[in-house]
Amino acid sequence: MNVHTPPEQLKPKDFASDQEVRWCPGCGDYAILKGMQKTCADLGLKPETTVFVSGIGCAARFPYYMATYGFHTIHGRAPAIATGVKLANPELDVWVIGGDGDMLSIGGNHLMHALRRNVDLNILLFNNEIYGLTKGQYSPTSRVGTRSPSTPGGSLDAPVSATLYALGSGARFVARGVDTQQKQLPEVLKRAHAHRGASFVEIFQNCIVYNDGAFAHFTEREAAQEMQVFVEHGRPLVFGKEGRKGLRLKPGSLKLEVVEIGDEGPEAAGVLVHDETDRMLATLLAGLQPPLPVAIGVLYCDPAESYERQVVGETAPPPVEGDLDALLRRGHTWTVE
Amino acid sequence: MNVHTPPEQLKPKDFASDQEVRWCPGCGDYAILKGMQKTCADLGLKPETTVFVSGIGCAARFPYYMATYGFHTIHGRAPAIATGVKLANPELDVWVIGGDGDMLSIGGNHLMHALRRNVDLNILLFNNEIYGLTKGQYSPTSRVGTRSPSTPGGSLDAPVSATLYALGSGARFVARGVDTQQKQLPEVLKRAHAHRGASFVEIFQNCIVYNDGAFAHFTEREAAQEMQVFVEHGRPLVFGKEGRKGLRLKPGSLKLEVVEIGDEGPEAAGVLVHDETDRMLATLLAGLQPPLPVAIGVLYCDPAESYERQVVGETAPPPVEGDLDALLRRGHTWTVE
Amino acid sequence: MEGASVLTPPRQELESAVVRFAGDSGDGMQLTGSQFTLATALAGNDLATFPDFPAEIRAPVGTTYGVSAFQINFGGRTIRTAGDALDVLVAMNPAALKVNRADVKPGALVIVDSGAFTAKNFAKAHYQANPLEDGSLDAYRVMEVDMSAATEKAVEGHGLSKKEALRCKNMWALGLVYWMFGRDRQPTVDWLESKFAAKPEIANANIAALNAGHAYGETAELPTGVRTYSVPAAKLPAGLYRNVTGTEALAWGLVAGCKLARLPMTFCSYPITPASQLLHSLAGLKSFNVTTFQAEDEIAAACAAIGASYAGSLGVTSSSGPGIALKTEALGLAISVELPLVVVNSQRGGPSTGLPTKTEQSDLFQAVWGRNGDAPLAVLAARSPQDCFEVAIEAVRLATRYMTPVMLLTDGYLANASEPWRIPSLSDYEAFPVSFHEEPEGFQPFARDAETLARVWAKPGTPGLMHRIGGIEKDYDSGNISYDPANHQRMTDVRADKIAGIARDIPEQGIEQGEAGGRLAVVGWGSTYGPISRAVANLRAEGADVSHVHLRHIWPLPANLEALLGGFDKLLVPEMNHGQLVKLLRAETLLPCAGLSKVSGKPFKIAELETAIRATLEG
Amino acid sequence: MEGASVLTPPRQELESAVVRFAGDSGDGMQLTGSQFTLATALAGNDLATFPDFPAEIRAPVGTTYGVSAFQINFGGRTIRTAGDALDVLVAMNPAALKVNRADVKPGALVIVDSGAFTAKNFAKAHYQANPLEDGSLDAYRVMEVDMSAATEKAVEGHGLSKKEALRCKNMWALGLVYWMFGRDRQPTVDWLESKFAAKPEIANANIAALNAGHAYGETAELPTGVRTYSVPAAKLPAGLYRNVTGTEALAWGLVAGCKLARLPMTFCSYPITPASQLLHSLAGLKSFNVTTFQAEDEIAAACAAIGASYAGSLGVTSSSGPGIALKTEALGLAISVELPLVVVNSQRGGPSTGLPTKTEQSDLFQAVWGRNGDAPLAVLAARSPQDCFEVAIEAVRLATRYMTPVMLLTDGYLANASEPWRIPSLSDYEAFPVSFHEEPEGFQPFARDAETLARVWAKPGTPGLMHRIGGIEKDYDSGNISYDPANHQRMTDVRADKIAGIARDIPEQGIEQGEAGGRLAVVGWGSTYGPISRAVANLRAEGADVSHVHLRHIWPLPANLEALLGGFDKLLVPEMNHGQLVKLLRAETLLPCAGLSKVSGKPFKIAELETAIRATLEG
Ligand SMILES: Cc1ncc(C[n+]2csc(CCOP(=O)(O)OP(=O)(O)O)c2C)c(N)n1
Ligand SMILES: Cc1ncc(C[n+]2csc(CCOP(=O)(O)OP(=O)(O)O)c2C)c(N)n1
Ligand code: SF4
Ligand code: SF4
Ligand SMILES: [Mg+2]
Ligand SMILES: [Mg+2]
Repeated sequence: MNVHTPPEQLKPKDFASDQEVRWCPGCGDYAILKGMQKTCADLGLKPETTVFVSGIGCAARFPYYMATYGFHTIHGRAPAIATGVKLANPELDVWVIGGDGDMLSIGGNHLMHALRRNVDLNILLFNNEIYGLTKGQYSPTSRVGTRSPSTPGGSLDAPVSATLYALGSGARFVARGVDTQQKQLPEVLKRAHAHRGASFVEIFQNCIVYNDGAFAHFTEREAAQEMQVFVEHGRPLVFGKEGRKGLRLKPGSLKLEVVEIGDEGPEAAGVLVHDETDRMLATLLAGLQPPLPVAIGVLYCDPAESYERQVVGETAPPPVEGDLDALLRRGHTWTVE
Repeated sequence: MNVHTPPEQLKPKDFASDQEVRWCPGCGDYAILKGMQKTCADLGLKPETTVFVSGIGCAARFPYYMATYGFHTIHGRAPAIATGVKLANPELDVWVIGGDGDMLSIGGNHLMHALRRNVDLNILLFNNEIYGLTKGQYSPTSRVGTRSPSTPGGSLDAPVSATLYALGSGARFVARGVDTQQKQLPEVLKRAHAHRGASFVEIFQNCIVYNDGAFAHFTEREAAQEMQVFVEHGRPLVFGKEGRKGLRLKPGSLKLEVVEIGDEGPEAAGVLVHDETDRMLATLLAGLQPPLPVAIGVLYCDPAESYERQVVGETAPPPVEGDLDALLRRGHTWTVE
Repeated sequence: MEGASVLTPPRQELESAVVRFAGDSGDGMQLTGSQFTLATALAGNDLATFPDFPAEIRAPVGTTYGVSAFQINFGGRTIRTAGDALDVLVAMNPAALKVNRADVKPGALVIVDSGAFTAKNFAKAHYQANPLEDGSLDAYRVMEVDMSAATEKAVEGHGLSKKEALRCKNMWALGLVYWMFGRDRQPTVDWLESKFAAKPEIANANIAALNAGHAYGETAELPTGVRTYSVPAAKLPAGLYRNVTGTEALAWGLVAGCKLARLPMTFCSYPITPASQLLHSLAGLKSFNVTTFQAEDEIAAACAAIGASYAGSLGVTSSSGPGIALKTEALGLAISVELPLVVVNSQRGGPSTGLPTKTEQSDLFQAVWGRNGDAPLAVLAARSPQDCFEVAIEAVRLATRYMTPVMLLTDGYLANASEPWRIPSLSDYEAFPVSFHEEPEGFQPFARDAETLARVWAKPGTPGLMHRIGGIEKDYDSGNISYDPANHQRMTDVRADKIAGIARDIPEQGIEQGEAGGRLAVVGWGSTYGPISRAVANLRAEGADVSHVHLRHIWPLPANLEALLGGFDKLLVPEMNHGQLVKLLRAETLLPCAGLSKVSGKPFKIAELETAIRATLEG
Repeated sequence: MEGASVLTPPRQELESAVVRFAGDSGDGMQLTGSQFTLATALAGNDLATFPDFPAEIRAPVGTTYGVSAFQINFGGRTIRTAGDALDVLVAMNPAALKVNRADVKPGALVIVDSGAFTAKNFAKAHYQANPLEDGSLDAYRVMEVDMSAATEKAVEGHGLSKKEALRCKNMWALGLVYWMFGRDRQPTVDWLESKFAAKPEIANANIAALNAGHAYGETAELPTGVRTYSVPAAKLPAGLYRNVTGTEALAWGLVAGCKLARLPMTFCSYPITPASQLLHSLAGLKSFNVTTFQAEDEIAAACAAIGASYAGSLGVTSSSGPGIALKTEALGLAISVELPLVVVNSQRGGPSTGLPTKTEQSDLFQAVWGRNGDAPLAVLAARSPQDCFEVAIEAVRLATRYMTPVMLLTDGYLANASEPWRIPSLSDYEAFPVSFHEEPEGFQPFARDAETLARVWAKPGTPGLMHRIGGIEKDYDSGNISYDPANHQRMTDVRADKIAGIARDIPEQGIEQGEAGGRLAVVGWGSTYGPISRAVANLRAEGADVSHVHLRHIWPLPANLEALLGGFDKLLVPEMNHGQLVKLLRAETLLPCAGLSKVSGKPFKIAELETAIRATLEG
């Protein structure tokens, strides 16, 4: 029941709730909200069967702004609550929203388990590499050396990669998007929605107040072309001006390297063709770091049956319900006259 | 301070505490305990600077049986507690012990953070693919279809791989051992100990009561040769009778396959040489599943500075300690006469 | 013991008797106990049983910490507890004797398998000398039989290995005890035949051992003082009966509650002793509209249950103390968003990991007051195995009617103990079907029922009711985020008033025994029901002016409780904790309740209560 | 307002005054407030301040939920609170006026930047009409100045953009208020010069604005009713003073406590409002033997702190309600293994996420009773910003002396509020150095001090003391696992006795004001100290028979408390919760304490307390 044909075609604005949006002016969350509302409209989702579940954080305010059902829960626990929602009603379209702190600091475990169980949730992690709501402490995705109120001397611990973590957890759909890419982002969200089972999407989101420009080196207009590779299944991993660069396996190793594409085209240059069902390739792509380009798009998609469908079954509860009176009388009983 | 020269050489039995060991007769934990005591003796560890920290479960009873310092804490939290121990005293040799439930079910998040932070802990996960102490429920590493008291119809959710999870979390040392391999296991433990930073070791442990024979297909004497590949840095990935089988990259792919080694030797057959600093190779090895052999040994080791050393510094606290009275008088003050 | 033998005297009639089977974990004591229970129930006795497992999964054979025991108290009168002290102890090895001896009544019977009283076993049990010979059992009547040898002989010819043969020892012992109490062997024979249907040689060997034990009693010349007994049938209300443990009754009660509410159940839990059994029981009831989910931890379990309630199912979560502690933050969310939720706490010894396999009542404070913020919820406690059924239904009723989490307290004793239960019919209970809100016109997610103050339940999937909820303070009607000071006061008040109002919807507090006023009321809650009830009955029989009041509703308290308790000169509150209900009662009523605390992981003995009550009456 | 101008009258002397600066989050109100505070302190007044931030990080400009305010109460007498009602409100835009108007005393002064009173801003603040013109301010004296324009003019020539120029508006306003209260501008000039040392044009522009605002007051013809005031210096004890917030005092107090205990501190926390500031403060104090650790969550933070204490450091963890809830299970472990630990709870509005930026006292139940099992620990509460220093030292003392977790309760109000503090010297405090156990001879990890009942502290690394501890019940001496019933009782008793015994080691409960008996005692705890103290003083000045008792030690209670409170006819317990201390006191003393509850996220007003006290006295 992931695709509905609503009686009348709703527009993006029909998915905006009546609540005043309260993020900082210029926050990347606005763009994601816009992208989401467009996605909902494009997919023709029904507001009444769509649910947004979130934890706590700036990102987690998201549900208030969608004219669907919404549950703003507690810090880190959204994947667990959403799992319960799906167990009770697999027909609902459930989106889970959280920040890097929410999903990878306090909530990393629930994220892992939702992914490995393959609960049919669309999990969107807004990664701004900082704790926004609590005023700018470093997060588990902050780069080493991040100066923040809790790390005045710069942070020391190595960050975790959201996508490598998801892959290591056994996710079957792992993708990436950028807040401001209003063409690509909805496409990625639609793929996440189409995937039955847990879909994990990391969205690079700019926190203009506490971590402005964290992703500028690959999201800024000038940098994007050279520093981003948008991956598409069955298409060569090319990027750069006029697509003249590509990624290939460094000969004799398990590493990716950039190769210039000559006139004979990508294949001749040994450029890899993206195979989104290849977990190792996805792992390589997820691990790309500057000076290599950052991989955006659907890194991995290899469906398996979703958890709640196996638990509950494809159909509604069994038509003939168990007879409790009979159950109580099963086994040894005796009569007192 | 990881290597000590104790006044007199202690023997394995000197590392046995006076407590009666209370695992089920035949439990794989006995063998691990033996391997650990041998490791301690071989390394010449000092009992007084060695600490075992564990969560809850059968495995987590481990500290009681070691004549060192020991802290049997609460379910899932041992990596967090051990982190505190190291922050307070980086000189201690800290071993963290837990089962698959302890470390991957309730405790998955703390495990991830200890690994990514690279706290200098030796983390040993006794994986018996079941909850032993609570009498046999399936665990997050149990295979699909596991019948257990909580899953009478067989479990539905895909298990997580401990080693892939550790790699996805950013671990810098990932290894595997088998409870009964009393030659190899101590070697692996010694490597874990030598590695500064978080070392993660998954030990396949037979629960004779609730999951007997879970690993028999590759640990039983007859199967071991064909179904295990013991990896060593710089050596070809060979296994099987007389080492006549090897692992190579399936041409044109990112998958491993088995190749027969002819008389020209492994190299000629394209067998890969193990490079423990190669995270992708480790990921491939960690993901090997029957009919491919299971990889045992140090899959990955690529040191980086450990967390607590960065926090506390290589030396003891600063000799000249901050003057509190001066601190209180810093900034705007005024005198009332 | 001197071996002077006499003729077996005629059966002595007993009002009630307490028997404990104790042996190694591998000796099959639990099975033996259940079979004896069944035979006893069929003989028409009232009864109560309590198994006592070792903490270790499978401790080495012969050790004291590997001893497993099963106790049964049965009689011709109403049975309230598994019994203070033993009339008969069956000890299958020295360790079993060592661990259990202290509970035997002076002069009572101790039956030992002398074949297991070997030097090796003495060492394992840390006995310096043979306890059968060192005079340490002089206070008891001891019957030594080499059951091992007798069993081996009895099963000869059934083609069993020595190890298999010895496994029939428990049936030999059972046969002997059956003879002693005049029990019918047939149900056990039937059970053995069906259990070992695939291995008839095992079935037959066990039956042979059972018969041999019985025959031994009948034919052997027994030592002085070993008698046979008859325990008359109890006068139980007519009806169809079964034996039930607290866990079973709880599982079925939750199913019944959901049926009465017309809701599916989503049961989310994480294993923990002694709560896991409930998960196991419900995992087999999928066809009863029950979904069970083993979560990654207790927090996830509570959260998934909340998510399920949000989506229109009844979310139920279950754990024991440490796991309930972890759910605290999530419970606050359920309170704040006002969703129904049932939280079962099978209490065990604390603090921290404490004594996982032992019983305690020390989570009352946590249940009533253990949350951040002003966070009221309803708290119920079950008093006996069968009462778990009733209380579970009540928990579902309150949770759905008041849109609130309900904490249901049970404990390790109740979870494992069993008693005969007159099987009810679902039609005996009034249904309380939930009606989800569906009307978009004027919809406000926090609109409240004027009487119950419960908010509407509008589940996702309902057209036109799309709304947002969360744990931040909400506007009184719309549920939108509100930081308004007056609104916060109003919401805090209404949350408290809603729960307080439950007092109007529950029965007045009754009196279990005695008058509604007088010199002393003993006020209990939970599984202390049995021993308090018996102790009060005994003392009243002696003419003491003492009444028994037992609470099911811990929060809110019944409306008439203060007035009721006010009618007594003294109030004594026995609890298996360091004094929790007693503080709550003092705070709520300002009555001078005195506590009686026992924190040993064991239920109160009747005698302990009698002593305390006497002291209070005299004091 | 009519604009009739008069000559500026002579300064009017005030005993105390309450001023609030309110504007948009970007308007720099917090800086303005701190500068005014500094100048006021230097002028010798006693004072108390309270900032009020918006919940949103950076709400859209001009909205009501983006308003940021800073309030100061200062005077020639002892100042107890930030003040009930405002004598002067400075409102930098319509939203600030809207949000804060209700707090202005009738007849008091409202200064507005009329330049910001535009149609656009009315809309943002949801004003239908210009509030300066619709008569809604008739109850106040209103001074309209186009500060925006005046500031732009004042900074002309400093080369600032319009945006930059307008950022100086707050200094213009500050200058005006400085004039009004006769404050010295120099410290602010100094501060601006040092703050903007790198950008002298910004410093100069701000100074120019400050001076211009001041000059405006001096030279402009002011409307009727706008007066200048003088507030005499307070008679404060002689000494060196500084201003201190509760968070600063707490951080320094913890450092001081560790110095007195001769221990390094390992501070482990996870950010949460309003507790994060403590982490931030301590993160800068590495050279004071403080290690700070931002954990992955609250559970890990508590656990790491426990691990640090185990290893011989003082583990400290800190959070607010929901985070403390998550630490519950870990606290049980610390109680069970008897390790020192300080747990700071900066309480905020609950339940659940509640009102993160608002103050409340609703976690007392959680602190005292919110754990599974019988799990006692010590609970302390700070009453004022500077008291946080003392209480932190006491927490470290009790934690180390009794080998126990200590819960230190503060709240959102205390965390952010500030007051002048006579700076103590570390040498004013008696040291309580910890001595780790080092003697292997006869070592038992749970051997106890006969007086305190604290166990020995033997840290890993010590030769010969290797031992194992854990959360399972332990043998009374060896600490080895023990399932023995009598031992569990003994351990439960000793854990309770140890904490109860702290009552012998703390000062007797004193009386803040009034007699040790009489008609009414108002019993408070925590940050209600200020308003209760003032209200009681006011009523006593009128001759009312009322005393004020304020608790620092919430658990155990001071030994003499029951007797002390028993000397009053009536007891009134005001709390910023739904009634928590009041229940605890009733349970412990059986005295008929009555509660006075306020749960609006705001501190009590003095007037509210006066009314309640009067009603109680009359009732
Ligand atoms: C149990 C609990 N712990 C801590 C907090 C405080 N808190 C709120 S949001 C947050 C982190 C926010 O960071 P992130 O998830 O990255 O979201 P962002 O604000 O950056 O979008 C924290 C620590 C809380 N609300 N609850
Ligand atoms: C908070 C909490 N939840 C649950 C439990 C119950 N419990 C104890 S051990 C365990 C799991 C044991 O499995 P594992 O970690 O794999 O260890 P094993 O016994 O198999 O060695 C559980 C669920 C507990 N003690 N504490
Ligand atoms: S703090 Fe950062 S993430 Fe939060 S709303 Fe503001 S800009 Fe966005
Ligand atoms: S239950 Fe399994 S893991 Fe636990 S002690 Fe027994 S054999 Fe070992
Ligand atoms: Mg973030
Ligand atoms: Mg396990």
